[in-house]
Amino acid sequence: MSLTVNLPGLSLKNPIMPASGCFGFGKEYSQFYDLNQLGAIIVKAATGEARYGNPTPRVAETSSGMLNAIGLQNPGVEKIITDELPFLRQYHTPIIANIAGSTVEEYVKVAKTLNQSQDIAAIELNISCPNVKEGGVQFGTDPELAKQVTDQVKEASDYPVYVKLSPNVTNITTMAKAVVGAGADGLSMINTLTGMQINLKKRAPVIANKTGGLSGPAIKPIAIRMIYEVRQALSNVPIIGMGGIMNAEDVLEFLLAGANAVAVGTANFQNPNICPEIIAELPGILSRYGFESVEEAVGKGHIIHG
Amino acid sequence: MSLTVNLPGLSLKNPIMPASGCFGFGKEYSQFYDLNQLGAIIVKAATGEARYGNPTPRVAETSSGMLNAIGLQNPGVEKIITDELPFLRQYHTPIIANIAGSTVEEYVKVAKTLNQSQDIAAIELNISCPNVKEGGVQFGTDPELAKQVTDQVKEASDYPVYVKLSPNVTNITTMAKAVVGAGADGLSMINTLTGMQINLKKRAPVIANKTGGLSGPAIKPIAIRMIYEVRQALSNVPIIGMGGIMNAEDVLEFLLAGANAVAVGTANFQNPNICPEIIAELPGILSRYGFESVEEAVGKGHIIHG
Amino acid sequence: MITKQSLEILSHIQIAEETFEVVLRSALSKELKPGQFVHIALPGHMLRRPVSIANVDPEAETFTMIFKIFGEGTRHLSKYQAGDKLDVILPCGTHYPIENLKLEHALLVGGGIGVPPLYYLGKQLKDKGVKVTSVLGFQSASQVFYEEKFQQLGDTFIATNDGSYGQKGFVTDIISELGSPFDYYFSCGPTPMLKAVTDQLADKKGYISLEERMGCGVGTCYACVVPLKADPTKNKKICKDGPVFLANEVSLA
Amino acid sequence: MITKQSLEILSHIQIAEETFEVVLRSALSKELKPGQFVHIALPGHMLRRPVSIANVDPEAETFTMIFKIFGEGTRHLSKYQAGDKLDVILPCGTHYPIENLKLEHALLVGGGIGVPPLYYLGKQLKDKGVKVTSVLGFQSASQVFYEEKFQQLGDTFIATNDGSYGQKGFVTDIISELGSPFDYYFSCGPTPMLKAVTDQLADKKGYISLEERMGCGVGTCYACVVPLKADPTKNKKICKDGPVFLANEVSLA
Ligand SMILES: Cc1cc2nc3c(=O)[nH]c(=O)nc-3n(C[C@H](O)[C@H](O)[C@H](O)COP(=O)(O)OP(=O)(O)OC[C@H]3O[C@@H](n4cnc5c(N)ncnc54)[C@H](O)[C@@H]3O)c2cc1C
Ligand SMILES: Cc1cc2nc3c(=O)[nH]c(=O)nc-3n(C[C@H](O)[C@H](O)[C@H](O)COP(=O)(O)OP(=O)(O)OC[C@H]3O[C@@H](n4cnc5c(N)ncnc54)[C@H](O)[C@@H]3O)c2cc1C
Ligand SMILES: Cc1cc2nc3c(=O)[nH]c(=O)nc-3n(C[C@H](O)[C@H](O)[C@H](O)COP(=O)(O)O)c2cc1C
Ligand SMILES: Cc1cc2nc3c(=O)[nH]c(=O)nc-3n(C[C@H](O)[C@H](O)[C@H](O)COP(=O)(O)O)c2cc1C
Ligand code: FES
Ligand code: FES
Repeated sequence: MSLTVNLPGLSLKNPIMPASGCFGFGKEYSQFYDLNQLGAIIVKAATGEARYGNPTPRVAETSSGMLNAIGLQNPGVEKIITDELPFLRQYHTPIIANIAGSTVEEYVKVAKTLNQSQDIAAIELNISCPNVKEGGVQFGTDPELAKQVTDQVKEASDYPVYVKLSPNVTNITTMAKAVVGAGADGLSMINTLTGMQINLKKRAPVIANKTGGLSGPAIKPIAIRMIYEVRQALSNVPIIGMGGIMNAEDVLEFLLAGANAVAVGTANFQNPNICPEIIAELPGILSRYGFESVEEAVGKGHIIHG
Repeated sequence: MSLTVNLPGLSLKNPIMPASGCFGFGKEYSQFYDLNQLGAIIVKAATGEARYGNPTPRVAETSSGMLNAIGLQNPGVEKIITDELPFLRQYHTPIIANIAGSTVEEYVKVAKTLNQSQDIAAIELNISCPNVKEGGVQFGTDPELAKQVTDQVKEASDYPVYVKLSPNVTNITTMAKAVVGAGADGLSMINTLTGMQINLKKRAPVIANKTGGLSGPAIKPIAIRMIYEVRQALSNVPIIGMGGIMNAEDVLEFLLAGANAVAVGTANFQNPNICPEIIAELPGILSRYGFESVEEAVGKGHIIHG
Repeated sequence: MITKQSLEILSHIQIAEETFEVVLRSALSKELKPGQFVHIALPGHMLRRPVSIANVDPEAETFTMIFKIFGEGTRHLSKYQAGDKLDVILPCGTHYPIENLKLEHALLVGGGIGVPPLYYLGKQLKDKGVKVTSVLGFQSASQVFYEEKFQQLGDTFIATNDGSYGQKGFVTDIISELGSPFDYYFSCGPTPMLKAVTDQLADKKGYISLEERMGCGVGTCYACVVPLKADPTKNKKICKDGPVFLANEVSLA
Repeated sequence: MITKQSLEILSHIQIAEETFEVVLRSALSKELKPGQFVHIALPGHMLRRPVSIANVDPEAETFTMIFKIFGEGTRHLSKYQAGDKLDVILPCGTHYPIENLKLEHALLVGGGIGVPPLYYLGKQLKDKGVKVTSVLGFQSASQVFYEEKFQQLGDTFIATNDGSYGQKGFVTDIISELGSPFDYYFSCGPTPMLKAVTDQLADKKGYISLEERMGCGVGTCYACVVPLKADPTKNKKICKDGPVFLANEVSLA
């Protein structure tokens, strides 16, 4: 049983990695287990300067999911390089840096700054951020903006770039094609769906930011559908799949839909040991369903006509 | 405690109605309780001619939700008028006819045919259908198409028209404004989100149609967010809210977000008595949270600045 | 009268590999007919699970169902114990219309979890004085259940796929050997088996009982349809127009 | 060492209106410090619930927590019984750093479900020979708990909002009357109370313990922040840098 996966810049011992924003910079969960077990680690978003983030409450619980509006709190890309990433050097696990920004220039700056670091293996380009110059339109919902930021970041970066798609769009394959056309080395999907919860006592949204991103098993069918659609449209693009993964069966479902590797987000909060537990379960699940390797399962949920 | 709600064409004794497609034409659930208890009844979609619908399996279970791809099975609008609606005459409960089609012409035909019936009080225009003429683009995801079909159906119909919005769009307020601009008397939101589940043993989508519509509590945060956004943009448009309602607290959450009345869909399958149970609970919940009527609660979850 | 009830579990025992027999108390029991099913809610699951009625004790006002662990829902159901309550919609669907049939000898053909409804049917047939022959198929010896109970109704033949019990092979193998001294057959089991049986017995009158993924279980959602043989552009709802159909009424995929 | 454990509930009793005391066994108990909390998973709930450590019995290797029914999660938790297992992350967060403090007389100020962590703190202070005075606020008589236990630590004053028990009014009313013979205060309770107390005791040294909606509970998700008073463009994580903070370190909304 082989769990290894090879993707641009990423030579993974297994397809399981914690998702950005759900694992900090690794220190806390390293108290629970040896991070060497992980396929890779996607760290929290980096922006050009330090960001405070949104007011609290920042999270809410929903049926089979949660809402979050952390608001990209981070110490800024420089501090991440100097204060956070070095801790992860002790592990033989590739690190993927998640980058965010309010303007194309900010994205480019973050990408360029990250070239100075030897501690990362790839970049995950988070385009679910509002573009302040374009009046708050999200980079991730406009194919033109998405193309532009991908193109510029590709130019700025020495690392492979995985573009993280927003599911809050009418047509996910249009977005996927736009960023792949602009040079993305791979895709990461999906980010959270915009949602809201209202506190009945307070008569106001629970989350101070009003809306938040919905994650967790509630959104898994949407993630599977979008990955399936993109895999149909782009048969070769590397895809890191995510959205509601809770166990090894879920991982296999993502592989069958067309993901090459997966990220686990919200589940870490419920069970800090979830990633190593899934990694341990995975070989048994793969062989129960007749697969001899992870790579064999990728895209096998697509009906071959004829 | 007043539960009454007055909307175009609809004088409701309470704001609770079963959602289209989740209540057939009323006969089956009339075995469980007296349908006079309901605020209104939205019956299953009608198309121009009888439709077989999709192959089976047509449903799947997900975390806090379900997927369905029934495919608009119905006996056609004529038969609905002659064979289905007369049964509901015995109740003093307004009937809302849900209409669907593959072309603008089909929608118009259905709307015109329904003018012959005295058994309905309003039309719910389901625009989450692919337009065969426009190469399968959904009416509900293109503001221009949505406008066009709304405009034509308004012209054809003697009944108030509630346009049922699809949540599978980048910008829900654009869609809402388009159809209200075209004369919609109200909105109904949200329809299901497109999702997929893959059967690990069969290595293929569970649903024969591959994708299905995700409904149930999983999507409630998305419904609440969309209703809130549309209510912010259009302060007076009547909104029938739906998406994951399971109890009277959920109803209040929809009212606070800006819905004037609500529909209950998937929950009927879990509990056939859910609608009367919610209606019985509602006065207690409203007064627990300090409201003296349903109408007082509408839109009260919006923070009033200053 | 179809209704939703909270029913007490009187007994819940394992009777074969991953196979459980559950006895529930309901005043409606005496109205339940063979072939009908109940629709069971499970906490944490959005949809109910349909399970056939396997037996009824009208005096005790109890009925029995038998289920096999298939996925998450049935696994959950396997953890229930006597004394627990179960939220059930009953009775659902049509029944084997034996009250209207003239028959002397009935063949029951069941496969796996299609066996249970045939037991209650067989009991009623025997009570009416009908001779009953049963052919039951299972995957392997560990899965066989209710053999003695069927033997009390009449001749009973068991086939297992792997030959670990009874005859190796399929129910159709046994049926070939039996010849056809019966006037009606009644069959329930996986669709491939039903297809094989209805093909084999095409010249016989028979009733079959179908399965499909369900939503409502009462006829409102159109989830559970099966095309008509006479006109495949039309379909029937398995939950309401079925699960029992005339053998040649519907088209098996 | 923070870890996730499945802990047995040794006792689970109601001690006031909608208020429960739960004793759990864990070998880690002896390492738990006053002010720390545990993060509890509940089946069917996506997020864990943080609950403070209210007492520890190091020899028995048990600890106590006290919670009030607030919403769905705590209602669920109220249904647990002795013998059940609970999935818990522990120990979480910082503690009242009394090992480093020179003090003779401590004032404990607790409100509602902020009272529990102060009990374990008070016990440790008393063991160190510190004089302990407690001022505890509750909504009404039916909600009061642990009064006698606090009395065993030192003078204890109770305020209730509706005057149904102790003094009518707020903890701050009692504090005004007490004067300020103490060197440190330690406070835990709803934010408006903490704000009032820290304002009232602005010239005193003190520690407060905060609450916020949490995701991870261990410092990875940035859900639970509170702005620094010195620089409100920076913040601290309540789950990791707190829940205990120096009274003037953070900005209370
Ligand atoms: C009329 C009828 C009578 C039945 N009688 C029995 C019986 O007496 N004993 C028994 O063991 N089983 C019976 N079944 C099958 C039983 O309903 C399924 O095994 C069960 O629903 C599987 O649920 P799960 O959660 O374990 O599986 P999962 O695969 O986790 O279920 C996922 C979803 O698929 C549905 N599903 C999966 N398989 C089936 C199936 N074969 N038929 C219908 N829905 C399915 C589930 O209900 C659920 O909605 C009957 C089915 C029908 C339609
Ligand atoms: C460090 C810390 C220690 C605590 N100690 C105790 C204690 O000893 N005893 C006690 O009764 N309560 C304590 N609380 C509060 C307790 O966590 C909440 O009452 C509980 O989370 C409410 O959950 P629920 O499901 O009942 O409410 P719901 O409103 O249904 O919960 C919805 C979500 O909001 C969160 N939430 C709601 N209120 C709070 C709150 N006040 N603080 C944090 N999260 C909240 C929940 O955790 C959940 O994620 C503590 C909170 C914190 C942060
Ligand atoms: C608390 C929280 C913070 C997140 N922060 C980020 C982030 O900084 N950058 C990013 O690209 N995605 C972020 N995400 C999205 C996740 O990486 C992931 O795409 C999403 O949560 C879906 O996966 P899940 O259902 O497994 O959580 C965050 C998610 C959560 C729940
Ligand atoms: C089985 C099923 C069939 C449906 N059929 C229709 C339909 O015919 N027309 C329509 O407008 N909406 C249809 N819907 C959507 C519902 O009316 C409703 O908008 C949606 O399910 C969200 O509400 P819920 O979460 O309460 O189910 C259907 C939903 C389900 C689950
Ligand atoms: S399950 Fe709903 S119609 Fe049969
Ligand atoms: S709860 Fe995640 S950082 Fe505090």
